[in-house]
Amino acid sequence: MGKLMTLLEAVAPIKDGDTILVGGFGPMGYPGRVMRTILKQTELKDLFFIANAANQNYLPALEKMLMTRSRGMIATFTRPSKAAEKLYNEGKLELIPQGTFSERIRAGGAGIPAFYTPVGFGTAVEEGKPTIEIDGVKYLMEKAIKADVALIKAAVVDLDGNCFMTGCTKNFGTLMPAAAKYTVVEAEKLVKPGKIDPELVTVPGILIDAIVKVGA
Amino acid sequence: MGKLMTLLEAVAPIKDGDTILVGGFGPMGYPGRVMRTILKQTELKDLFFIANAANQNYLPALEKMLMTRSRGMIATFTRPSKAAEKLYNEGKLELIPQGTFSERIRAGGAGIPAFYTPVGFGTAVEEGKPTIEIDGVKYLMEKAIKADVALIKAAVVDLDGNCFMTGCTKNFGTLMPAAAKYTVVEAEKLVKPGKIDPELVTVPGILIDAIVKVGA
Amino acid sequence: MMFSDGDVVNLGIGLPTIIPNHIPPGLKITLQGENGVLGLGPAPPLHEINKDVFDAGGGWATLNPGGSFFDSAVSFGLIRGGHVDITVLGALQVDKEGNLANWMVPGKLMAGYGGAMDLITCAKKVIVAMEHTNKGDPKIFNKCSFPLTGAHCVDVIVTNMAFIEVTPEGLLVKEIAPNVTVDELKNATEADLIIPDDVAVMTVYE
Amino acid sequence: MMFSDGDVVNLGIGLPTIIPNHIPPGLKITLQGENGVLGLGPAPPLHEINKDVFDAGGGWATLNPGGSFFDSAVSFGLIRGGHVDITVLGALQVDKEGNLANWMVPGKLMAGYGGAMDLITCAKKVIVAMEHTNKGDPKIFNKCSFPLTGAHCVDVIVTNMAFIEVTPEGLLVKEIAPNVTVDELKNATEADLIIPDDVAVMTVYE
Repeated sequence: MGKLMTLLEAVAPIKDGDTILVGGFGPMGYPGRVMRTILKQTELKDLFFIANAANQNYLPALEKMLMTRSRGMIATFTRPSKAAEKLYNEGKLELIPQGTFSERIRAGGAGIPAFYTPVGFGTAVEEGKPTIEIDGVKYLMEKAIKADVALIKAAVVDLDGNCFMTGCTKNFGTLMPAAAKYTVVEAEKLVKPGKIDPELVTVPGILIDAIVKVGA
Repeated sequence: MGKLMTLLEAVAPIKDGDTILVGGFGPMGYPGRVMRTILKQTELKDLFFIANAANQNYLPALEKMLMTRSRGMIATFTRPSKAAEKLYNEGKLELIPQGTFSERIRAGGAGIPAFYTPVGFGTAVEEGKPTIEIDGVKYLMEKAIKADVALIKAAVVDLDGNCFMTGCTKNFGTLMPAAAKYTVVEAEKLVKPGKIDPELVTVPGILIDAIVKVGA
Repeated sequence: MMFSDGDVVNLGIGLPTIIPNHIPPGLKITLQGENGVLGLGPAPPLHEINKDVFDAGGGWATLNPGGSFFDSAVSFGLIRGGHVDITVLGALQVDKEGNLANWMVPGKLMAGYGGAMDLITCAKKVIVAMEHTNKGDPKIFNKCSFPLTGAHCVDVIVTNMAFIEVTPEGLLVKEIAPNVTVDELKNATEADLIIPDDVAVMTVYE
Repeated sequence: MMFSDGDVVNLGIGLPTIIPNHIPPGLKITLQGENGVLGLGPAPPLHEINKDVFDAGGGWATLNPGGSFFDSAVSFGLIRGGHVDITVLGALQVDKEGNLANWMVPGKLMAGYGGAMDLITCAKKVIVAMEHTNKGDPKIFNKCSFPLTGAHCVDVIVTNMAFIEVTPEGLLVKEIAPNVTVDELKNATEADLIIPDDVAVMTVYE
């Protein structure tokens, strides 16, 4: 079977309780159609979302699922989001710096279980984390993020799953497929293998499981 | 002053004792002209080289400097290289796995002082390194590599220093400039800023200090 | 001016985002957006928007010749690796030790860190650019009361009233805005200020 | 055949590099080169060489449609992250515990690890492909004597004489080459071998 499928087919392997990486910097690179499909056409619950931001204006499907069908979230920015505030007050929102967020996901995909960073000392981010001193500087240990599912969006996708994310839409979507067991990409444009310049492939097709065509 | 300069001007800031990252996978991406300039037109000594490979056939300038003007080397593969064998026998060659080599250089450029990897257990690579167990698996701690100088090569370079390395010539050259204080790039082709597709820039110009035009 | 030729500069959301439209001609700085771009140019006219080119505040942007795009791991690699010279960002509170709070007001507002925490920890110079007060209430304190975004990180505070350096001795006022008196500045500031007798008048750029 | 549809395969230097020229049509595997490429195709005719496309042994290669290029950090991220299904590589010595030695002969030869150590630690399946002996001297031992490249990593040993699986019980011979007797195989192997009475004859592909 090829990787091209309908929205419903693409989200079918997702299970209750799954951990889900969601691409996008605000609405740019955010897989809105797939997220709406999960919200409106599935009963999935207890989902754990890992996304750069929650935002009730720009990311409404995520907001609704965070409010009623989520057991928690990792994010870097959550404004405005009533759902994120609710999760935070319930101790279910892990807020982390965006560079640490990016690097933890990259590490998850690249077989690095943990790394050290200077970011977070003197703040809530430091709490409970092992530290190390190297050449007189203190660093926090941060662990890799891995997930069951990654949902991303790309400007151009070929039938093998190779993705080209244009301009600033790369952000986190390029990092997430390697860190997930199952990845769905929304393709704004679909082409045959070989039609994307090999120098422009931002995610290789071997990391993509399902392609849905959504239009620009 | 612009970044475009002569070979002699480009190597002038290099000092005795410097640690030097050298790009290239074998001869591909290896800055041979800059290396020959250092060998033939400077008296630089006590250099420490960090390069994927030593090879007396394909990388002769490196071989000669390793033999007489080097205080040591980090490499992943050294065949055939009499100079590397000599350094090894003197305890001055650190042989490491290529993935660890790449990741240590990336870490050096990306502000990550150390990370964990599963690679190297049960071998000489393990010796003397801190270990950690995460989710039942043991990992080695590896430290970032930083250097005084990076010498790399690119197919196309613009006058701001933006580099496009084509095909398989990216290898280590894309990672080295961020890990070095001073970077020289050999440009096979030189263009004006804006003439490289912004999607194809493999090293941003802010990391490049000197450009030398060498022809293809 | 706060920038030197060749600087790589990251501009935070809010007041700092107006800076690209006010860079003196001839000064060559490179603007980085942590959302994955180097070489940001001024905002485009509405009919020339490219939906894939935007700044870290989500505003439409342009790319200067020699600019480039990359993903967030590369972007924060540049930031964490110390390759961004200057970051300019807003604050809810800043204090005389250079502590910065800009991610939450307990019980009222929660925004999160975004890229600010990485930037203020790793950029070579951290400049806070903000209104001097929040509708009259001070924002510069002897000690921040809100949860910190970063400890001992701020180098310079620029407001509509003054240009202030964070020094080991405390907050040193280097310039005061032309229409502001020393007493007005003190009244609008909770923190102790060191104000030299010959404090300069702030240069205002268009 | 050792490969399944969809597998991502990395081929080491030496004997394994001839494999791309012998993949059965219809089998869709993706060849990875740790030098920064996915989708390697067969070697090009001499007049069609692209000097920027080569395999990890430095041999000229081609790129299949749907292939891509990347740097070594990305390449080994794919390898270390477990995204390469199978690695096929040569060996100087291999033993019944699945230990592999291929980077040095003490006092004689030093080659180094290259990408082999990452590949054998992180690929889902590790296949050693080599001549069964070194000019008559065994290469398969009960215990490697050369410094190891990896401990307990080899899953399968394929030679010109046999197809052998490394199992918890020891080296299980699954197939013997058509022209080789059980005694010849035993004589060419230092390690103890488990050879079932009904051991199959090895299928030889063109």
